[in-house]
This record gives sequence, C-alpha cells and structure tokens, in this order.
Amino acid sequence: MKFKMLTRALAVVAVALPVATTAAEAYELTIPGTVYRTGPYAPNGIPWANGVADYYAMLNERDGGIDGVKINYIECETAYNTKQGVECYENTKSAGSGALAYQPMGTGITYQMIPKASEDKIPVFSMGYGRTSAANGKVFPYIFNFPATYWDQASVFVKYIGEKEGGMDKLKGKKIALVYHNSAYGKEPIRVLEEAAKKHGFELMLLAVDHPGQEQKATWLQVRRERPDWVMMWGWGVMNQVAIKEAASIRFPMDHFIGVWWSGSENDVMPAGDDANGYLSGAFHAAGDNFRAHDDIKKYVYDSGKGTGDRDRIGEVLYNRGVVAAMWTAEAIRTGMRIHNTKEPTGEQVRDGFEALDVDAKRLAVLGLEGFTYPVKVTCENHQGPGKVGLQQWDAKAKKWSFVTGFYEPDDDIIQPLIAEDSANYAKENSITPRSCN
Amino acid sequence: MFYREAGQFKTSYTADEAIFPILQDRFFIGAILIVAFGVIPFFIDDYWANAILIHFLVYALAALGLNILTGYCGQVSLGTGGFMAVGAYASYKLVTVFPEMNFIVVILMSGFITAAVGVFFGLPSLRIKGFYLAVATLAAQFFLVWLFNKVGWFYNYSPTGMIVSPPREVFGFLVTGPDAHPAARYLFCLSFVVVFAWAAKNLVRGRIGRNWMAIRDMDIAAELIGIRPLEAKLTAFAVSSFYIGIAGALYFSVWLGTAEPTEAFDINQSFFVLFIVIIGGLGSIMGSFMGAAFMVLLPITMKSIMVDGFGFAVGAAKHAEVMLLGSLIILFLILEPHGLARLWQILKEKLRRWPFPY
Amino acid sequence: MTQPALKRDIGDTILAVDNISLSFGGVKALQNISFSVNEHEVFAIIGPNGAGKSSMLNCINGFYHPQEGTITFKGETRRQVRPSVAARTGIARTFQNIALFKGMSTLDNIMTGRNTKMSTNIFLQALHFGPAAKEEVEHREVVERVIDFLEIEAIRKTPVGKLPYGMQKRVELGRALAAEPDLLLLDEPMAGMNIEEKQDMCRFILDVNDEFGTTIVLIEHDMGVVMDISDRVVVLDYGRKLAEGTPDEVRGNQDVIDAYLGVAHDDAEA
Amino acid sequence: MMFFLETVISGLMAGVMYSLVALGFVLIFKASGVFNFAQGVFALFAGLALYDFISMDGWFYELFGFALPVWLGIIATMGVMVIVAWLVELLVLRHLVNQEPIILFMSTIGLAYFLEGLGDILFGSDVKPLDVGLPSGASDYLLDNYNFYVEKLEVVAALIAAALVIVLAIFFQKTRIGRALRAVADDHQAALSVGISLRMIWVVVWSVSGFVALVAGIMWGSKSGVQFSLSLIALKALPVLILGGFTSVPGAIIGGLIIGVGEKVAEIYAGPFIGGAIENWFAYMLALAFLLVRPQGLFGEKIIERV
Repeated sequence: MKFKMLTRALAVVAVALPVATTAAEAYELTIPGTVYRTGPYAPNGIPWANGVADYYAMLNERDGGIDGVKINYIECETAYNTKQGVECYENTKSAGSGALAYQPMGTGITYQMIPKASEDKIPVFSMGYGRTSAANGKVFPYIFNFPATYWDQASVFVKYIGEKEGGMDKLKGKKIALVYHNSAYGKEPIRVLEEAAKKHGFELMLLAVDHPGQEQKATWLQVRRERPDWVMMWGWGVMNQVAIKEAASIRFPMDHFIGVWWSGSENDVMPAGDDANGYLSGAFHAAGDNFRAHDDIKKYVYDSGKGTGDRDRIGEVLYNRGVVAAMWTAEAIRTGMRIHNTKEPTGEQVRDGFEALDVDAKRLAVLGLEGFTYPVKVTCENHQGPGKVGLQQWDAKAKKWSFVTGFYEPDDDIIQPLIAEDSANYAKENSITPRSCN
Repeated sequence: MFYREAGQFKTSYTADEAIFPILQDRFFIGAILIVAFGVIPFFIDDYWANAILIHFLVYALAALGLNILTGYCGQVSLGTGGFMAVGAYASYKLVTVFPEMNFIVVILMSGFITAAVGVFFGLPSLRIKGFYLAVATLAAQFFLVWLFNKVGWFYNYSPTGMIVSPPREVFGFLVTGPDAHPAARYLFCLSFVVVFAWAAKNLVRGRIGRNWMAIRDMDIAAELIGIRPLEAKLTAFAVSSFYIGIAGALYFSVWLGTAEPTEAFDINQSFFVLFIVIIGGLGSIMGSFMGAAFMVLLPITMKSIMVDGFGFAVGAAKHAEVMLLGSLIILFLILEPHGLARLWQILKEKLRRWPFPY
Repeated sequence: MTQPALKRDIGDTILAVDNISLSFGGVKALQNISFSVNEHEVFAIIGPNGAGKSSMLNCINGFYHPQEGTITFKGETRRQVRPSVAARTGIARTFQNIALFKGMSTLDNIMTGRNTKMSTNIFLQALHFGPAAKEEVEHREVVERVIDFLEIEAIRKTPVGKLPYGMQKRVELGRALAAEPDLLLLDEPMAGMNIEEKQDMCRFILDVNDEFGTTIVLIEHDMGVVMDISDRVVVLDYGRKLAEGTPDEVRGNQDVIDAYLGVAHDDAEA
Repeated sequence: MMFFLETVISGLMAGVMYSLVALGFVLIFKASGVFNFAQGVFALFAGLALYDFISMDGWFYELFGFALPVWLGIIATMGVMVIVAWLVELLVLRHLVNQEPIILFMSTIGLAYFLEGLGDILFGSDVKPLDVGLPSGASDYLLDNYNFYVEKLEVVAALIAAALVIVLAIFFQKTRIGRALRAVADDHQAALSVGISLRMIWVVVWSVSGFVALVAGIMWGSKSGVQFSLSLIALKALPVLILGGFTSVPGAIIGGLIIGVGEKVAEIYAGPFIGGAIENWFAYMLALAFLLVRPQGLFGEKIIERV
C-alpha cells in the first residue's frame, strides 16, 4: 500500500508539472480546504480531509461537478495552526475563480477567519465547531455552523443523562464531570453546562487537561475520588485515547462516559481495545460505508486510483464527517447557483445558497446518503440549523460505532439566550449593526 | 570595488560612532527604507500583508527583543511566547477598558506592562545560569499561558476565552479589524519595527549595551569591574520584554485579530523566536531581521514551490518542508554557526576586497 | 611617553589589610594576614604557587569575603563589600587568566571600564539623544587617551578574542586604567610574556604610577621584575605572611629564602 | 489517607515515565555537552520503527510478507537507532565540534525537525496502537481486595526504569567503553590525549540514548498509541532535568519522582481551587524553586566560579 502511495506521489509530481502550467482558464467552483495532515492532530485531520476530498472528486467524476460545473478543491496544510491558517486563507481566497466557501477545520482558524471572510464576502462553513454564537445569522451573515453546535451537544448530553436516570428531575444531586481540552474549543460547553446545572440541580465538576494530554493521571484520580455519576469529555487528539484508557483503568463505567463528536472516532477507542466497549459519543451522522455515495466514491474515485486515502478506511467516523461537510457545502453551492441562476456563482451568491439550504430526507436519498444524517434547513437568522444530536456507542468486538438513540432536540431555553448574549457582545465590540432578515 | 570605505575619513567621534559609518551602507539602508515606506504600501495586498510582511515584521520585532536578552546579555529565555501573550492581553484589556485611548499609546503601554512582568520573571537569572535558566523561563511560559486561559477577567469572560481585537484607528486610518487596509496595518507595524530597531541599535552601542555584553561574555569579570549584574540583567529582561510585549500586541491586534492563549502563545512560539535569533545571528540587530526572513519566508516559499509548482500532495509537501527546514538549519549552522548576520558580514568583507582577494 | 611625568610622592596609607583569614571548607587560604599599602606606591605580593596571592586580591576587591579581619580602603573599613561597589570606590584590577569580554572590540572593552562613571538613563540612550550622545563622546575621549597611552590604536576595532595574548593583557590593563582607579590590582600582569613584552608592560606600569599617581598592588612571579619596580613587597606562603618590607629587606629574609629554595617544603618553585 | 497514598504512588509512577525521557537527555549531555532537543522525537521515531517491524501494516510486512516477533523487533529497532546515532555523528556533530552549547542545541532542533518529517513520510501519521505484550489497566488484585488503584503498565515501567539504571550503571562502571565515556564526560581534552576516540564515544552515547528513547517510546506508546504527540513528552522531561541536574543519572530518576509526586499532589489538592490544569507550570515552578536553592540542580556538579 505504502509503495503504491509513494510511487503515486512521484507520478503526481511528474504528471502535475505540465498539467499545472496548462491549466484551463475555464470557470471552476473553487473550494479551499484548510486541512491538517501533519502535526499532533494529524491522526484526526487526515480521515476528515480525505472524506472531503473524495466526495468532491466523486462529484467531479460522476456528475462533472455541481450542476455540470467542475469543482476545484484546493487543499492547504495548516498543521492545526492559526498562523499557517492565515497564510492558507490569504493564499487561497482568490485562487482560481475566487474561493466560494471555506471549511476552516479548527477552532482557532475559524475565529481568525470570521471577520476576514465576512469582509471578503466568502461564506465560512464551520460545521458544528468554531464560534457557537455564529448561529446568529443577523450578526454573522457569512458564518454557518449547522447542523448543531457544541452548546446543542452539551444540552443534549444532559438530556440523555436525564433520560437514563429516569427523568430530568432525577438529575438533582447527581454529579457530572466534564473533562475538557484546556483551550477555547474545550471550554466551549462550560457555559451551557453551568446553566444546565443550575436548571436541573446537578453538580458540575470541571477537569481541564492541557495539550497534548498524554498524562492524565491527576484528572482521573480526581474522577476516582469524586465518583461522578457521569463523565463528559471535550477532547481532541491523543487526549481522547489516554482518557478512555485511564477511565477503563479506574473502572469507570464506559456507558456513563460520553465524548463530544470529536472524541468519538475509531482512532480514539482503538488503543484502549476491549476496555473501550460501550463508550458513548455525540454524532449527527452515521458511521460506516454502506451508503450509495460511498459506493460511488469507491467506484468513481478509488477504482481509477484517484483516492486520497486507504480504501478500507472509507466510512470511518471522521471520514464520514468530511463527506457530510462536503455534501452540505456542495448542496449550498448548488442552491446558490439555482437561486441566482448562474453557472459562475460568487461567494455572496453561495452565501445565499447556504441561507436557503434545505437538505431534507428526500434530497439525502437522491444524494445516496439516505439515513446518513438528519434533514437540515438553514435560514437567514438561524445559521446553526436544527441543532439535533444523537448518541453513538462503540462496540469493541465488532469494532463499529452505531447509533443507540434518535436525534435529540437541544435545550433552546438555555442556549438561545447565550447565543443572543455572546453575539451581541461581538457586535458591540466590533461595531456591527445586526442586519435585518426580513 | 564599489564597496569600500577608503577615502571616508571620520573627523569626530560622533561620526565614528554613527550606526552606519560606511557611506554605502547608508545608501543601502536608505534604499530599503524608501522602498519599505514609499513603494510597498502602494502595491500591498491582503496576501502580502497578512501572510508575509506583517508576519515577518512581528517576528522580527520579537526576535529583536529576544536577541537583546539572549544575544547581547547572554540569558537564554524560552518564555517568549508567554511574554508575547502578556503584550497581547494587555493591549486587549486596554482597548476594551479604555476605548478612547490612542492606539499607539495602547501598544506602548502593553510593552511597559510586559517589561514589568519580564523583570519579575528575570529575577531568578541572578542565581540561575545557562540552560538551567532557559528551562526556568519555561515556568514563566507555562504559567502565563495558564493564567490567561484561566482567569476570565483577562478575556472579558467570553465563553471560550478567545479574544478578538476591536477595530481601532490611528491618525484616522483603521489599523485593526477586518476593514483595515493592508497598507495601513503594514505601515503601522513597520513604523514600530523601524523605530525600535533604531532604538535597539542605540542601546547596544551605548553604556547599557556594553554592560549587557560584558555580562554575556564574562559575568564575573563584569561584576569585578563595577557592572552591577542585577541592574544589567534586569534591564535586559525589561527591554527585551518590552519589545516582545509590543510584538505580542501587534501580533494579536494588528496581525491575527484573534488569539487564544494555548495555541497562539504556546511553547512553539518561544522556540520559533529563538530559532530566528540563532539562525539570524546572536548579538546582531541585522541578524534578527535576516533570521525572521529566513524562518518566515522559507516555509512559505518551499510550500509554494512544492504544492503550487510541482503539485505535491499538501501533507507530503509539509513533511518534506519540515525535513528540508531541519536540514537547512543544520547546514547553516555547519557553514556559519554565527548566523546569517555573520555570513552577510563575510560577504561584505569579500566585497570590500573585490576584485583583489587580499 | 612625552607628557611630563608627575613627581611620585608616597603618601599616607590608602589600603590597610588587617588580620584577614579566609578558608574554603577546611582549606585555609589566608591566615591572619595584615599589611598596608601607601598612596602612590607600587606594592608587590609574592610567594610560591598556592600561597594565597590571588585570594588576597580577591578579598581586596570584594570577590571573596574573608571570614575574619577587615580591609580599610581610603579610610573606610569594611568586612564584606560587593565587587561592583569596590570598583565604584576606585579599585580596578586585571586578572591572572585574561578576563576580557571576548565578543567585544578593544574599544568597547575599554569603554566598559568607564561604565561606572556614566549616568544617562535608558530612554535617552535608546534615543541616542542629547546628554546620552554627549556623554558617550566625552568618555570616548578618555578612552582614546588610554588607547594612545598603551599604544593600541591599531587594534581599536578588533574583537579582543582575535588578539594575541600579550595584546589582550594590554587591553585588560587599558580597561582597568579607563576606570581611573585610585588602586590598581594587577594579577600576574607579565605571566606568559616574552622579554620584550615584559619590558613594555613594566614601562606601562611605571608610567601609570608616575603619570596618574595610581597606587598599584601587583602579583608577579618574575623576581627580577618585582624587585625592580616595587617600592615594597609582602611575601606569602601557604596562606601566611612570611615577610614584608622593601625589596632589599625581603631578599635578605631567611624565611623567604627557605620558602623559595625549598627548605621548608619541596614543592615550592621560584 | 488511602487516596493520598494512591496520589503519591501514581505521582511516583508518572515520575518514572518522565525520568525515562530525561535519562536520554542526561546521557547525551553528560558525554557530549549537547542538549539534545530531539530526544522526544527519538522516542517517537523509535516507537514508529518498532511498530513497523512488529505490525502487519508496515514497510517490513510489505517487503517481506511477515512481521517480526516483539523481541526481534526491539533488536531491529535498536539497530535503526544505532544507524541514526551514527548518521547524526557523521552528518551533524562531526562538523560542529567545539561550537558553543547553544549552537549544538540548535542543531538538534534541526535534527528534530528532520526526524519528525522523515517519521511522518516513512510511517504515516496515524495513531498506531503499540502492543508489545505489556500489561495495561489497573491491578485487579489490589483494586478488588484493598480498593487500591495502581496502574500495571506503570509498575512495569518503574521496574524497567530501575533495570535500565542498573544496566547503565554497570555499563558505565564495568565496561571499557563505559569508562571511556566517563573519561570523556569529565574532560574532553584529557580523554583525547589518552587515545579515546571522541567520535566513537559519541556514536556509542547517542546509541545508548537511542536505546533509552526506545524504552520511553515503548512505554508511552503502549499508553497512548504511537503518534506525533509522543515527541512532545520531551517537555515533560525538562523540569525533571533541571531539578535533577543535567549531568546526573540518579538526578534524572529522583528528579522525576519529585516532579511526578509534586505535580499530582498539587493538581489534585490545589488545582480545583484555582481552576485546574496547573500540573504543567507547577512542575516548572517546583523545579525553579529548587534551582533557587541549588542553582546546579539537585545532583548537578557544583558550579565553581573563579577568576
């Protein structure tokens, strides 16, 4: 496999040289992807980037792009580093016929892009990550973070716990711990969980883990001492693997341990082996490769040797996250093109496409992703979509993630005021007048 | 042939002590300044400003600061990232608490606040030396980042701890925020860098600079001839932190616009600035600029060549780039351990003698 | 030297060492040493290796703090003094193993000798403006006089690390002179030099003494030199004082002869 | 009380894991005066190579159609590390003899970059679950009978670290090469003048620290899978290093134990009151506090100042 990859890389060098110089001037839908295939978070970044790249490649091969217009997907390596993200953004924003949408992949990079892309009128699709209050489309006209944010997710976890305990009123007096990556990303759910703790009367225990998180003895000893009823985790990279192992070591029940959707991939549970059995994580799309879209990826992309990753890793959780991100982006572009009736859309028109995005079950079926995720509808005010989150569970024997719940609605009583407050702060600090959506 | 000082006689000590005693050097620097101030602003775009020029200027300034401490005073520090964070958070607090404050004052104040913090963390240097001190400064690095990450007051209690730089004007031109014109932001940074590079040069050729270098070269002898180690080391920490603080403030407010302590000011930042200083040349003002150019531009150039030129896959290109960078660092150290500044000097020597080899 | 030489005029006691004892752990480096040095005198400390000569100098300028005894300089008695304070009160020195600042030029090295006399603050210096620039030039003039005096004009801008040994010794003397000290401590100023270099150095030492009237305390192994140039000599051996007096008196002292000829112990050297 | 004991023991165990990394730094610093920043990357590289030899999806399997048994894989990896040491001497150190410490330090950073890139290109960036048959999880016996929690892997690590120190001690005291190493550590010039080949010594000492890196790589790799983050454990070793002294093997061990216990106790007992995640800076502050009392570290050679 590796020999093949190496020879292929060499072949690409040899072939790409003349191709690059003779690139046609024809309009292409330029979509940059700021990916990270290197650095400490590469194990997570690679499958994700592969999913995105493969889906676009499949659209190009199968349909000749979006509505017949070819997609020009440009990867730019950031190593999950904001500074390199800046370079990538500036480098790609006017590439080809001009960037149509960004998927920043990374909290820091998203924050960095938010003001710039808004200024440059290029939509940013930070799918479920980045600045949660960007859900307020009035203040953040170019930023989209559907289908659900970290805040939605935190509130859904609380709901799930309540359900398992036998009702939300049973949460009173319970102890829930949050083990989080000590960064902007990891701190995101704290506000919501604090509100929820007040509302439902449970006790919240906060345990920060510093990057990279190879050593978590102190954290898990505290869990062992305090014996929380449930543990949630907002982890990333090596932190996930170590946390799951440590939790197993202190015999914390895995089915009371819920990870955010970035703590719920195959990478995270594999090193713990059988001990990880029963571990839960949030999700808004399915795992596995038994969808028609995946078949098409294999058929149109991998069979002709154009795949970016290993064929047998298609369908992993993070790969599918890349696929779903690419799918929604493509659908938004398609919507924008149809609204404005153009084959050469601009960033602004694609933004309109995002705001009119409506990928329902029927559309999913057409795309070959029936049941892959839930229907999403985005509007001018609401950029976070339905905000629904389900829970998946790891089966260590079958080495498979599968859904154990349906999709829960988030607790908007808590979340909406917070979004309003935070986006109002942003608007005030940056002298933005919220636009009207009527 | 063209680069010689023969015939240029100094008639006063003042002339002899000028920053650029040789006429050709003055022309050269003058030309660079004219291009930097008079030409580039008309051609600058977002890419050049954000990806290259401001990026370069910020790091050149930080490297100047570290070079004062490490190159001139001989105190190795790995706390640069932490001190940049102090500058960044100071500027953030100042602009949000005193929205009316002139932005130049904000930046300068951030520098002074950082200087105070730097002096505090410089105190152990009176007892601890060499690599021990270097690792001890990591205590500052980790503690400061933790502090800014944990204490809500510093980030105005935003839910994630991210800070975002609000738009501010200088002389009627926006210099921060997304609407600021790249030329305005570039010129703002450039002015700071030029003024402070000049000030640094003045410092290192005067009494204070000699005190620093004496401490660096032989601290005991320095003390025996009457130099107070306390004063010399702490002024070095103060001045160095002042520069680094300003670099941090510009880094956050003008360049990136947002920052998060654990990523923007992590330990890699400290190492990166140290690399710049060593590659550029310890104890050289010019070297700080050359090192910054090397470390900032080289990866971008290599990336452009490999990805845009040869169509490498981005991941493989990044790996190759990291390998190449590593090899180049080693190669440069073998060729000239005293950095690019020394190479430049040797080149000038050669030029001076050209066309005669001796 | 073309300038008219000052008349040397031995004055009152400028430095009095009183009952100094110094030990490192169990090793007694100095035991109950007392002597005094008069103003404008050339005073030599001699003795075999390990006699405690350098330790004595280190006590005088505050690098070592003796456990017992006092040192009186210019009428001020102190037991523990910081080296930098000693330097500021007018004690300058050179070192047995050259202690120049290798990365700096000859000029800068000698300028450091003036640093204790400069006073403009950091902000003026950063701007190199007004008083700061003026001060720099004033002190530069003094330093240039020292450079003239030591005949090292040609190496003014050379980094001292690149200079030959003899020259480095000379620059080190220059750095000490630039401080315009009242008391100059020279630790083996002629060690490792050839005859010509030694002659030069002797000339400089005597000229300094003559012209500036600087009191000099020196350590030297070359007996010929010591006997020629010093006014008085103190002899140390194993941390104790053997004798004190004019060169002639010391030369005739039996203890000193024994120590040097190895009667008492055979590891001594001349 | 029981819990405090658990904390202390976990701290000691974590400390041993840090010591394993610090040990590699000390060996190289002692013998060649180089502060080897690449030590963490060495551990990563060794882990990657080992995984490659013993797993079914590496180059080795691809080339020969079978994977090596663990013990053979360890030997083969050791071979790789010796080659790396030899290349480092040949291509880097040889050309930087007599340079200042900071230049040598910088060159090892270049080396770290190079090996990072090379490791990624050769072995890929995925998480590689390393299983060399070390036990994992808590000790069931203690947990069931005494409700006392000790991690088995860490007990093994402690035993291995102890064995490693004994082996190193024997190596340094009893073998000819070991004596030569000590001679070089004491005085380069003198060692050269009695006919010890500095180059050979450097290759040997870098190989030995490559071996230590391999052990560290196995331990940490078993804990979290072999992945890029492994190279960052070097940062955990630095406070251990300054606390113990750059030149002392026992210092690396004792320093590790002090740091390990100190940071765990601080995190668990003080952390919750000031926001948590204080481990990292606390370790450095602890080391700093020690340094203020003993500037050369706990066991470092005393710095004698003279003129």
